[in-house]
Amino acid sequence: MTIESKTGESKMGINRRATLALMGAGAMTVAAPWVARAQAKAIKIGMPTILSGRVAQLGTSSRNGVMIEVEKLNAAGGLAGRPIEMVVRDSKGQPQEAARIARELVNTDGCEMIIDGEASSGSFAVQEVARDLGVLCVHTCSEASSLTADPKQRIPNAFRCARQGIHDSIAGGNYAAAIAKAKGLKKWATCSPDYAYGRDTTAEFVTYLKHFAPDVEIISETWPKLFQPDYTEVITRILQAKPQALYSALWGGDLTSFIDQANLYAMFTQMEVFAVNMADYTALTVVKNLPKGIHSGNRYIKTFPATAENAAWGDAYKAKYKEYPTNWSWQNATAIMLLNEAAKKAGSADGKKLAEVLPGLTVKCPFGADGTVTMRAEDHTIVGYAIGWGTTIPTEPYVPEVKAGDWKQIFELEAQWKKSKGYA
Amino acid sequence: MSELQADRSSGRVVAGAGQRRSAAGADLLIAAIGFAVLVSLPFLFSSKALVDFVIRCAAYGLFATSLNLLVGYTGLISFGHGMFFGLGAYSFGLLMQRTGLSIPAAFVLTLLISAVAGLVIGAICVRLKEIYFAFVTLAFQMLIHSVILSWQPLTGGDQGLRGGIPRPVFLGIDLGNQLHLYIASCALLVVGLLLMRQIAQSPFGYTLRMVRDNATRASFIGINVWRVKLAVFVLAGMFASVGGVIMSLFVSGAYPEFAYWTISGEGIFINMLGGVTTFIGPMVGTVLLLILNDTATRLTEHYGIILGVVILFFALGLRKGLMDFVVEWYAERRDKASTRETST
Amino acid sequence: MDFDALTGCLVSSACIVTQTTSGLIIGMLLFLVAVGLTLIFGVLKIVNFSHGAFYMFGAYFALSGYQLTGSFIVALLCGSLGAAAIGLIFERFFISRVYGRDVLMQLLVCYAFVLIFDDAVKLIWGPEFKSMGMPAAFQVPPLFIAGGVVPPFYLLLVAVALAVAALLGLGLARTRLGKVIRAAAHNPAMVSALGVNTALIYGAVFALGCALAGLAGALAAPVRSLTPGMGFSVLIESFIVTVIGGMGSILGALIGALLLGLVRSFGSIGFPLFTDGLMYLFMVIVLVARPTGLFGKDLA
Amino acid sequence: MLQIQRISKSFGGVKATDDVSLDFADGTLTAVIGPNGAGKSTFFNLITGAFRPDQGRIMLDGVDMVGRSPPEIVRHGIGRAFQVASIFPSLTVEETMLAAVGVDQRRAEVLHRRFPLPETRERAAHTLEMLGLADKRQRRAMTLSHGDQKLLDIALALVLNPKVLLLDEPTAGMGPEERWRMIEKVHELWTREKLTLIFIEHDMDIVFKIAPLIVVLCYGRVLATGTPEQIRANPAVIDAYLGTEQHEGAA
Repeated sequence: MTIESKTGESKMGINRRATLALMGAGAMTVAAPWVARAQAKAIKIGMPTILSGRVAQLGTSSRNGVMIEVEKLNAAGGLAGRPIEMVVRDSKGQPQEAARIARELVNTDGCEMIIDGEASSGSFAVQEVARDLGVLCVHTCSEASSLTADPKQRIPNAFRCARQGIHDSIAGGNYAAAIAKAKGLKKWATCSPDYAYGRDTTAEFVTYLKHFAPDVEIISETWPKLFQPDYTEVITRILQAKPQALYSALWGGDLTSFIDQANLYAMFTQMEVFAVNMADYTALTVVKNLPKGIHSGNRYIKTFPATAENAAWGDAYKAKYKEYPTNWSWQNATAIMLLNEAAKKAGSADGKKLAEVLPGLTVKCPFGADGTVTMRAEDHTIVGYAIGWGTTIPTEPYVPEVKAGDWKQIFELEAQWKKSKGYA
Repeated sequence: MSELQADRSSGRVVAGAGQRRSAAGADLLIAAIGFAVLVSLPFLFSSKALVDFVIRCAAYGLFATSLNLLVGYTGLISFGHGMFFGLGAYSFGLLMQRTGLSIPAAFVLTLLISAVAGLVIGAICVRLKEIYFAFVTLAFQMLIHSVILSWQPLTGGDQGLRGGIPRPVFLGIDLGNQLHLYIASCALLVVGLLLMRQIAQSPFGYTLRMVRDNATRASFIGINVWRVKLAVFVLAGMFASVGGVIMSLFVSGAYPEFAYWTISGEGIFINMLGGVTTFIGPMVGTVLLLILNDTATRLTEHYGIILGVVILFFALGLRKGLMDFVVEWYAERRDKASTRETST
Repeated sequence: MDFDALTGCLVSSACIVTQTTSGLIIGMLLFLVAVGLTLIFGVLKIVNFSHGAFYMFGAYFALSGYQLTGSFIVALLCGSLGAAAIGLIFERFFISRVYGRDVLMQLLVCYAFVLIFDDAVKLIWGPEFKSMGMPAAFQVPPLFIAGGVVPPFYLLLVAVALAVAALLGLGLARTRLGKVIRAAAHNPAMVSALGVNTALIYGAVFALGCALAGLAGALAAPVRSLTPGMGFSVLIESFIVTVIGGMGSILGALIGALLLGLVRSFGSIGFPLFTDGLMYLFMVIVLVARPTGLFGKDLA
Repeated sequence: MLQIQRISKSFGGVKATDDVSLDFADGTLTAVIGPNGAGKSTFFNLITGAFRPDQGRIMLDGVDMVGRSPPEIVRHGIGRAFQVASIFPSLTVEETMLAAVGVDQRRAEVLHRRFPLPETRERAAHTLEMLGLADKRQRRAMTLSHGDQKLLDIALALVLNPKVLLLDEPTAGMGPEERWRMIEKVHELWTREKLTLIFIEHDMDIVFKIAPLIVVLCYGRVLATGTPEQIRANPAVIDAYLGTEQHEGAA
């Protein structure tokens, strides 16, 4: 069995011809391509993700993150002896397509597990498919906390291998509060994209900022739409409020547009800016006039954690794909590492058995705060990944010093948060 | 709309009055056979993907055919028809999640909600003509989409209705079971198509065509054009919302994308693909588009180019939908055959 | 809803100046896209659904031009001329086949090209977002006028857009070509009967419309991130502008764009979470009150 | 009985209809003549509800039609055909007829009712027979000749069993021979169906030959009414109209 280099396209050749030949020949023959084929020895893993449109980078860098680990794993003998064959499909960012593709990957293509590389609304749709089909599913991109924190959402066969808004917010709140106290930043403004991720992380950040620095006051909130091309009205509104500091959960192209446009108004000389998603190579390398000293959470940075493994991984990725990894890359790579470890422990690549051993599993990982990450048993989400905040500079290494977040504190406050939400 | 009419004139096989009398019976028979074939499919082929495919066909097919009631039959080019698809999915999903209603009750209530929405929005929209009607329906669709995004506590905002749609068993039907859902979807599809066919063939259906062809003349034979347009707008909206209900059951949720303009765009595209001059055209278009979409996304991530080229082939090459093309071709062949017969 | 903030803003001169200029900035860029859309509709009777793609091409061509030469002027030229060239080819080979045909057919051809153009950009420039960066000449502190903040780059942007508006208005009113174009908009059959080459006029108008969209894209490139599909939201907004202003009316596009800019800039203060909804609501109200838009003539 | 009582209508200051009062007794055949711009078509449009008069009343059997919409007025029994044949291009002749009757019959549009009903078919067939379109039943309206399209337009009005039928230049755009055939048909209709028929006509030969009653409109006013003899003898008519307009063809 050959290993698919990218998306498993060569395999599709037969299917395409069959499908095209039968197109228009009536409902009976249309059914033929779906007739199940004999199961190969390779284990197929299906991956719905977003490969087109504005966030195509989400899908491509996720796929890259998966493939770099899958190739290593296959060279070393595969998942419990079975080579992995990835089948990656584009959902165009539409939840109904994500659900459809996820079902098809399992039902038609014979995928035994799903790596869900969807943004949050798509991941909730895939979660429902996983609930229905009982297939092992690892969400690798959705940062919306409720996906795993809410017990109504949770299912035994689904796991999240991605950072979470609540963790970022606790670490960020702590970091920001220290600076607020030191510099006397009392008046804050927020500017985050108007969708679940933006709203939730912002609310959580504010909660913990006030928790650590009670005299902070939010004097202005702005909520631009996701993918809004022009932020002028938002920027001027923030300037009207004259805050001392600004928090933003904007990301990717939206964040760079915002920075370019805010630069024109010299916003960064007038206030301290905390942009949780700034320290991501996609944004750092693209912004031409990066202002100095933006505070940011880490997304993926090859210098944090400052270990040889992490640096080597980042360089290997760059050598292979001619660009730096993204936050999604490490999350997807970690998913493969977790699956591998689980397969070793279970002695099998069977999804059901993996789902049994995954809870509580700790795996060696370059992206762990202490060199490991753990799939927390109680809510099926990873913890212990590298989390920290620092200030940016316009050239490499971009974030020279990252102040690591304190996982003990995160756990404590997260538990309280869950209680307040009625999740625990 | 001169071109649509021209296309229509050249193609359709004209049924005599006598033939039409038995048309309702024939429709019923075809529907029964169609339903029987659909229901037997999962027992003939053990493919779960085929089941999924047919369920999606049912959702999009009802939606597209109802759009054809507006576009093809009445000449109302709606760019906002997708709002009813979204409305159906959200109303049904919310009713099931938040009230303890049974599925049939929620379904009927969803139809009522869509009808009321159609009445209010239609009353404003159908006054406008042609491209302006298209734009104002689009604006309403985007307005509803914005409301869904903004009304986060109710709709879940951009993340949609999460947590799955509960499906209590009714009359021994368990929609949580994919096979039951499949049969229910097929039943809704067949009944929906049959009803729409009846509407198209009824005096009301002919009124629609009269309004499309010549609204002024129609008003001078006693047709209240505004009321007819409004009635068909409401009816089409209700059928579209049934499509939305099926989709919400299929993905077990409802998402803002269901109410986005792209759904309307796809509906129009389906109609053009299958052809608007035959009743079955949109259904054929649905199957074509879904196969095209599923194949293209399997083959490449540059499916935009593939889809674009296929659209161009239909728009500039065939210059009409597939069924229009088939019907014309058939009519031509029949004409040739009859001339040959007479000459020998 | 935040009425206090809105009334608070309306009594502060600094706020009024800043928000009005920001409305002007949003509006003028939108005007450049919308005026091309409305011009093409007025003369060719085509609803150019792919117009946003030319805005995108403008931005990407400007990016490449800027990267090659480092000159913003060259970037602007690249953006507008590149978009015009593609527009001309598109019009001659594809759009010209659907003149006078069903609106649906025209839309479908445009829709096909939206898909194709987006994928083409993805293939040529890559799927990830790009940023052009602000030319050094404009990396200067903003001006303060009556307490309001006004960036110099945006002054240039507004000036260019106003100049284009003035030139277009004058050109259509005074020059021979302008008169022919207006005549063609009114009665194409008569113009061709008079021996004017309508194909040439149509090609020129389409290319001009695309050049304007391209110019808008190029002007926006330093401050907006470039992605495949970036033209879409701009397209929707310029559609709202042309529909509000009246399809085919240049003055309507100008007024519509400014109104929309102001709705956005002041709406973001009064209704921060419903700014988009506000735009659609505004459009619905205008269409219901005046079905052909503020300055539109009845099509029938 | 159709009674027009002092109706007026202005467009932007121009009086298209100026204080017109006319009575049309049941079963009469009246020709409306007048120079171009005399307000003949406006007169029809006012009666059928396309325009609303600025003042005045239009009584059909004692019921005021003013302010009612065209569909309502049609249902009260005033049918019309148009100067330029107004038909449904994509429907066949028969479909047009059946649908028109269907519209007329239904009070609440019954969706499930099988279509067409036997009596519907009968009425449609009868009307087509009468107008000589029976053998063109299966033809699409748009493929008919000009004359047949005009006949279809009339058939559409007629199939609804109107009490009053308004024909706006039934012979417009026809050659001399065709005109006579058409007008004979109109006359035959009137005698057979016993309806009140009012028609606009330019051809004076036709008017004076077949119309028992003539109304002359000029600049929106009624210049004269009466029998052909009376009109012929009316000096005002001769001055204003017959003298100058004798040779003008159909506009």
